[in-house]
Amino acid sequence: MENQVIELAYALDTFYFLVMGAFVMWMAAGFAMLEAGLVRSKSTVEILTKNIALYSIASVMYMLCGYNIMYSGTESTWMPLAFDMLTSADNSAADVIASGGDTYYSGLSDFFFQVVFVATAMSIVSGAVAERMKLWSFLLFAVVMCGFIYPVQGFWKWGGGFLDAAGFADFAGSGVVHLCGATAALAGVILLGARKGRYTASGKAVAMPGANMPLATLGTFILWLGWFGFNGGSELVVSNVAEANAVAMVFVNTNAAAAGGVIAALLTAKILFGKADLSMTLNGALAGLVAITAEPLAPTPGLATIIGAIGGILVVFSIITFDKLKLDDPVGAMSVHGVVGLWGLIAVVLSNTDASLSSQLFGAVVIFGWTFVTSIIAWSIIKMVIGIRVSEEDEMNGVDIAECGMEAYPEFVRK
Amino acid sequence: MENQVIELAYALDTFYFLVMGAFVMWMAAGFAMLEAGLVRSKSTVEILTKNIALYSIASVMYMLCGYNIMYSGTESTWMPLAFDMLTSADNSAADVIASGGDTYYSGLSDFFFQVVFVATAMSIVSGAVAERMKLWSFLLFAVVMCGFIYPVQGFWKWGGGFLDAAGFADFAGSGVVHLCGATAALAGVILLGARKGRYTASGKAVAMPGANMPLATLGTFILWLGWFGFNGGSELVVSNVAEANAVAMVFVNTNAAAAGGVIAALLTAKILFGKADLSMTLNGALAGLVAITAEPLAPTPGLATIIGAIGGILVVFSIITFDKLKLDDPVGAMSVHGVVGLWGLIAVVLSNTDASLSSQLFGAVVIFGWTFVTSIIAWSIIKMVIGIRVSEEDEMNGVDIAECGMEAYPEFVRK
Amino acid sequence: MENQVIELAYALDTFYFLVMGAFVMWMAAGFAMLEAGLVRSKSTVEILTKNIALYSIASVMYMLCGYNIMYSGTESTWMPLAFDMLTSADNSAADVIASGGDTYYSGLSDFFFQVVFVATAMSIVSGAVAERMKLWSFLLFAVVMCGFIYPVQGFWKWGGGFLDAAGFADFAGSGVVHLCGATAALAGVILLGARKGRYTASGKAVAMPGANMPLATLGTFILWLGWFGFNGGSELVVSNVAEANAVAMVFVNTNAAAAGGVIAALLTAKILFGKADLSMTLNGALAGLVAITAEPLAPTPGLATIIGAIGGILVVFSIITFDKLKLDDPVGAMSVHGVVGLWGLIAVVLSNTDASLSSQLFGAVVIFGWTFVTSIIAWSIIKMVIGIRVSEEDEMNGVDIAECGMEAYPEFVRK
Amino acid sequence: MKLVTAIIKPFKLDDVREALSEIGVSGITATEVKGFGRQKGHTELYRGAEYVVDFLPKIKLEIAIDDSLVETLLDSITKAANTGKIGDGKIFVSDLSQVIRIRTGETGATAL
Amino acid sequence: MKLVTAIIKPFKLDDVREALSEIGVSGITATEVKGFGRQKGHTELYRGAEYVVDFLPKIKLEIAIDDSLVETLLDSITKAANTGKIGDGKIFVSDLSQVIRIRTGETGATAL
Amino acid sequence: MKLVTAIIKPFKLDDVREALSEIGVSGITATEVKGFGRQKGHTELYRGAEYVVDFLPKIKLEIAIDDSLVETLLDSITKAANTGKIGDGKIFVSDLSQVIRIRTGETGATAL
Ligand SMILES: Nc1ncnc2c1ncn2[C@@H]1O[C@H](COP(=O)(O)OP(=O)(O)O)[C@@H](O)[C@H]1O
Ligand SMILES: Nc1ncnc2c1ncn2[C@@H]1O[C@H](COP(=O)(O)OP(=O)(O)O)[C@@H](O)[C@H]1O
Ligand SMILES: Nc1ncnc2c1ncn2[C@@H]1O[C@H](COP(=O)(O)OP(=O)(O)O)[C@@H](O)[C@H]1O
Repeated sequence: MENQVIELAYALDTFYFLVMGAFVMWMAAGFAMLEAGLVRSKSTVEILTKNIALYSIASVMYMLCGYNIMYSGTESTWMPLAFDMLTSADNSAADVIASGGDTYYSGLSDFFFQVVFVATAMSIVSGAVAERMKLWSFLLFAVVMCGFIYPVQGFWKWGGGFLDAAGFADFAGSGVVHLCGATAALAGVILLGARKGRYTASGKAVAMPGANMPLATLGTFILWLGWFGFNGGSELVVSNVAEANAVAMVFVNTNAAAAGGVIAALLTAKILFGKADLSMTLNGALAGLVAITAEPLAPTPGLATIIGAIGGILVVFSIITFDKLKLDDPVGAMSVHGVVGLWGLIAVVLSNTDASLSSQLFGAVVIFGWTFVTSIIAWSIIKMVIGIRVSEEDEMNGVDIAECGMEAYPEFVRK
Repeated sequence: MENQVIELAYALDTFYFLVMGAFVMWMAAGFAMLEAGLVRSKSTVEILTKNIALYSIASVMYMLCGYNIMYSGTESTWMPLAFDMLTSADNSAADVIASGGDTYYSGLSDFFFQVVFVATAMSIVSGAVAERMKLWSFLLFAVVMCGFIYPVQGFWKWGGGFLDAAGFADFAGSGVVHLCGATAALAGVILLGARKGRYTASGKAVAMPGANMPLATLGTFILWLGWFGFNGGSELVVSNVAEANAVAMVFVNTNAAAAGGVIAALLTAKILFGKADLSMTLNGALAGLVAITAEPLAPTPGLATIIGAIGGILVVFSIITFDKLKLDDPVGAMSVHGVVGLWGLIAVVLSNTDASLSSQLFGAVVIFGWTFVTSIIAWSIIKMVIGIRVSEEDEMNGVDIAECGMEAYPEFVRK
Repeated sequence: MENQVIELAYALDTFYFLVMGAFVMWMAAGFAMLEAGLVRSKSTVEILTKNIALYSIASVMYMLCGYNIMYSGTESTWMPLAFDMLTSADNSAADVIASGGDTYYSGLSDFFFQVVFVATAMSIVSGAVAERMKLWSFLLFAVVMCGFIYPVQGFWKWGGGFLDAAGFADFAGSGVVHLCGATAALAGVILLGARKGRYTASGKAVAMPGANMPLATLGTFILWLGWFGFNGGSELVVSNVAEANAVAMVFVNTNAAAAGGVIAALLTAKILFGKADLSMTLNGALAGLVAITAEPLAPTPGLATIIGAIGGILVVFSIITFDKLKLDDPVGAMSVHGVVGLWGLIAVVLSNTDASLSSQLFGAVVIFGWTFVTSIIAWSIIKMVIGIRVSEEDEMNGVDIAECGMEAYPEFVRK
Repeated sequence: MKLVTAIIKPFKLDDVREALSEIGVSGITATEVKGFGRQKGHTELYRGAEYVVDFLPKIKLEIAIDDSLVETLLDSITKAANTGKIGDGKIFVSDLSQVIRIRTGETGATAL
Repeated sequence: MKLVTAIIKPFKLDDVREALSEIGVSGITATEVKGFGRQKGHTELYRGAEYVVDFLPKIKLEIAIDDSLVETLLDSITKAANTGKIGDGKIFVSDLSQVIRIRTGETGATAL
Repeated sequence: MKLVTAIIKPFKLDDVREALSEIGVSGITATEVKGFGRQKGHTELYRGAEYVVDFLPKIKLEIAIDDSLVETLLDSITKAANTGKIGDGKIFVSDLSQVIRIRTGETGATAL
């Protein structure tokens, strides 16, 4: 009887993990739609191809080595050694029962949940370098990012490495996932340069409106839904009253922060530009979500709303600032995931009394430093060997024709 | 041991609630896509903005006061008093165990489930007033609707108020959510008037075809999926055989009613217009879903199909009738949610022997009366203070440029 | 206490079944978007109408007779007799407890899960015959397919019929669902002929690019997500350690196979055509998913990736081959679901030691033979009575105007 | 015969078409065009960056017509398309040396 | 030199282009246009409401050509674009006083 | 007055517009067109099947201008639109017998 209860709890936690993981997988579609909506139509097929391919590469690379790097639990806290995931069996019922419930979910369900996270980090990159980066160079970087760069810093925090030991708090990954992805993107954008015509000779930013705003909105809603899995699943367990309450709290706060981000970004854009800028509002939703990701459990829903709202304000100013710096980011990924990711890490101290500002900043610096340096190296090598930027003519005609030989909307006349 | 089982049941019910709530949240995307598909392209960005903003406003207002109004459980059955949700803690494990399982889910999970419902009600309004209502006036109304109008009538039924006491039966909200939303929409449409050019001088309706039918279809499918959460979650508990069977029955009947609505609307449109009108068929699906929402548990799947099918027939005639009355509703929201919502309330008596026609009609009248009067007042005040309708020129050029300074499909040439 | 645990397990399994079923229902949206993206814009409304209508017909027909044919469990293993699903009650708590947990989910949840499967099979057909088949003829075929052709062969395997007895292994339906759907499509395509202008007089295939690649990509992601329900739910039970592990394994393998399919198809297309063909890549994802569907539990994730990758390679060559045979399939459904479905059945023997190549081929031949013969008969009768192909003029102007009197994108200028 | 080409504001299309019907014009060919003129475009903001819209949407109408009717036609268009605001558009008139109706092969004025 | 402007039914584009290739026409400029003429539009229903489609899709072809080839060209178009049904379209011919090839600066007939 | 019609490569539009502004041209009407000429289209592959793109995207500019300015205008367009590669396009010049400004009713050169 008691054993049955333990098994049942294990089953519930595993099922919860899988459902939450499926929600996170759905975020891949969200990024694909968001980015497809925010680029120009001549770069749409290529960004779709990048998105579905990067998700696939993430799945394979994380299986081949990423997961083992990140969760090997070895002696060294700096660099993991084991590469055994594919052979090791899942928990047996006997082991689970013997653990008295301490082993509470399937190892494979954990793998599933983790694999969709690395895909999220990589999805962040694709948007920032859109419309001008070579497809195959990007996919090559995805191999390195998903197989090495991301898992190593992931290990430092979630694998029980030195960041975790240093008291760095990052519940679902404002830092480990979002800041990391944004940093890799930043490195790419610096080496890549802006889209042709994006800034005038005198330095003014020239708008390049996204071709399909309904798609971008759909992508945002998908991400919002997926984020319930992203944050909600990161509680890792649901099978008792306290944990169930915690998961519920995470759901409520995740929703509240996104709502706060929407409202704040909408108002900020209205005040700054005099118009209700939908693309900023969408970024505001995502900013709210990123902001709460580092600590969606401890704040009250009211505080969560405020944390999200600050994210929503920040993202608008950040996007303008990156433009001033001529760092061209078609979808605002560096602002949403990087700048607001940092804000999320800092905001942890508002509600989580175990976290300190210094350890949060330390974590942010480590993640940024590691990811930036390794990414710059990786991008540079790729650049030297096969180049990272398409030719000017290909860019002008659109990467879709050049790289994919296909148009996104072949029948529609375009301006 | 026994305690563990109670905790586990609590966890399962809470998790079920959260997953169902996430499905309902997804309906926000469904409304956004449906409406974005059914308006003209020049009003698309604005309707998207309204949809994501109204969802956010609903989330915040319901947290600030709506939930407390609706579920305060105070002495008065007419108007609630307490405003304590943000401070009150969730159920402790001790309390849950002490209750012997009578407290069976997290209070926060309930909040989450409820918050997405109010957003649904508000989403209904946005479609009906699309293409001509000012963005900010609409959002102001959303504040009133989500913070006050909806919760009060919600309290009368689901909060244990006088409608509940009067034997009014409304399982998941054909009345409380759908009729309420449609009534608020009707009040708005009356004050707002039809889109310019929608009716000729001689009173004929002029078609204004939706710009993107795949989006509208996607929205319908999203809503269909979300409705499993909407109705399925409204059983509130799943953790024993009887309840699990009940939830399964609700899923089956919800699906059956939607299917019935599709087939009936498709055939009705074919007979009336000689063509397979997709937009009517989509409305038929939604009509089937709305029709079954008041009682998705008691009917057999066969009866559910018929209830949905009648909804599907009704919706076609209703849309034509509203056009005769020159009540312009670009997406058919008043027909789908209002007329068919009423049908849903009546259809309860076909299978639920506890319900009487008189109490159902009483409930419908109360919800309609309350919502209509308060909405007319709210819309009127907004109209007097800042106006509710965009200028003729803005309407002609499209509200997208005027209100959001953005086009939905900036690159595509339009007719 | 013990009873409560049994009830709880029943509730968890039922809930799991319902959630997985909802994911599968979502695949209907996936097919609709995929097909709407891959046809020309002038045939988009009609394919959307077909998709939502076929899902509804599947729901109704399976309720009326399909489920009973498939799962009647009668004496005869060739043809079922009972037609009692609508009247029979669900499992009572007493029965469940008496069974000691052997009755572990709601009968209605099973019905729900099954009903979405038949819709999937039918969805496969719509894509292959798109752009030229009459709407109402197609829907008539849907009645026959969902009410008779599919359930009979489903009964042979999953209802405990002779294919099951013969050792034919098909976990989630590479054969029963995908090969069956593709075979019905093949029969239709043969009788229907290619789209006008699809092949030149000299036999060369002329490309007819899909009108909306983001939609096609969205559809693929939806299907990918839905497939976690399709395969994950086919384990049928999750409520103990071994089963929870199994479901987790199925999720991981399903994801791995799809990823393998994407990468393989992308590379294959690149090598063959010199471009990163997105439409082939999307077909690659689906091919990976179909390939693993017959056995998503037994392989290691590495093997699953390879099985999916082989599917991804196969699908590219298959599409080219069907074109050589002038069998026109606008979305590649016969390749994805038919050819790769067969590969999936064969691939079972790579990891499932209970399966033999001969029994797998036997099953494939039986499913193909039954479905092809009955489908040819059904299509032929429909062809004789009301015709299956629209007039040349209607095809040229697009079936949307002819059949639905509506354009998918009425405002956008087309080339 | 003359070819009269009018550039008008898009929302005036219906008015102009009706005015032309009234004076018996039986054929019009319309094209979506973009016009650059005295009516200056505007600078939009998108995500805080500028977005200059130089070319404004216009409709070009082409009407082949018998010489005798040209004046009436010009009058009619000028009136129907006029809003008095900048950007109302232009009318150009040029000569046609021949007109053929494809369906019948008729030529000249009877082909109109 | 002449400018020959033909309004044809969209699905006739390929036929006409082939016919023109045969007689050696080496340049064509095509535009999507909407035509209003004797071929009446139709009234569609959308959600039970009327929807008048006045302007039908047509293709406008413009071909600059040497005077000597005009007759052949007109013949060729008339034949290739003819379906015999109302709405087949029109051909307009007007004079060109100059033609320049941008790439080379050539002018006159050699620029064609 | 003359009507100058230029077919140019789409990405040259901005350059040409700026060049025309410099020489004081105050009005342009632009149309999306598809051109068939010496610059051959290409054969694309889609799902392994061929896909011939015959007609290439071009922009057609129409400028009504006073006779005295035609030469400057032609020069300016020819320079600004030139890439030296095949497909740069053509310029056609024809006579306009009348020009009207709809807003004011002005005619002739003052209407330009
Ligand atoms: N010289 C010209 N050549 C060709 N088109 C012109 C010319 N001048 C004006 N147009 C067209 O007429 C439209 C209106 O002209 P504009 O100068 O803005 O205002 P108005 O007609 O009131 O003088 C322009 O957008 C352009 O399409
Ligand atoms: N007078 C005209 N001026 C300009 N275009 C015309 C004229 N008459 C006809 N057209 C064009 O030719 C097309 C076909 O003309 P229509 O009168 O419908 O049939 P038909 O060519 O058989 O006489 C019209 O849709 C329109 O685009
Ligand atoms: N005779 C012609 N009549 C009309 N348009 C032409 C003619 N010749 C060329 N064009 C237009 O000019 C464009 C460029 O012509 P093309 O022959 O390809 O190159 P080039 O201008 O370098 O000679 C074509 O795409 C077409 O739009």
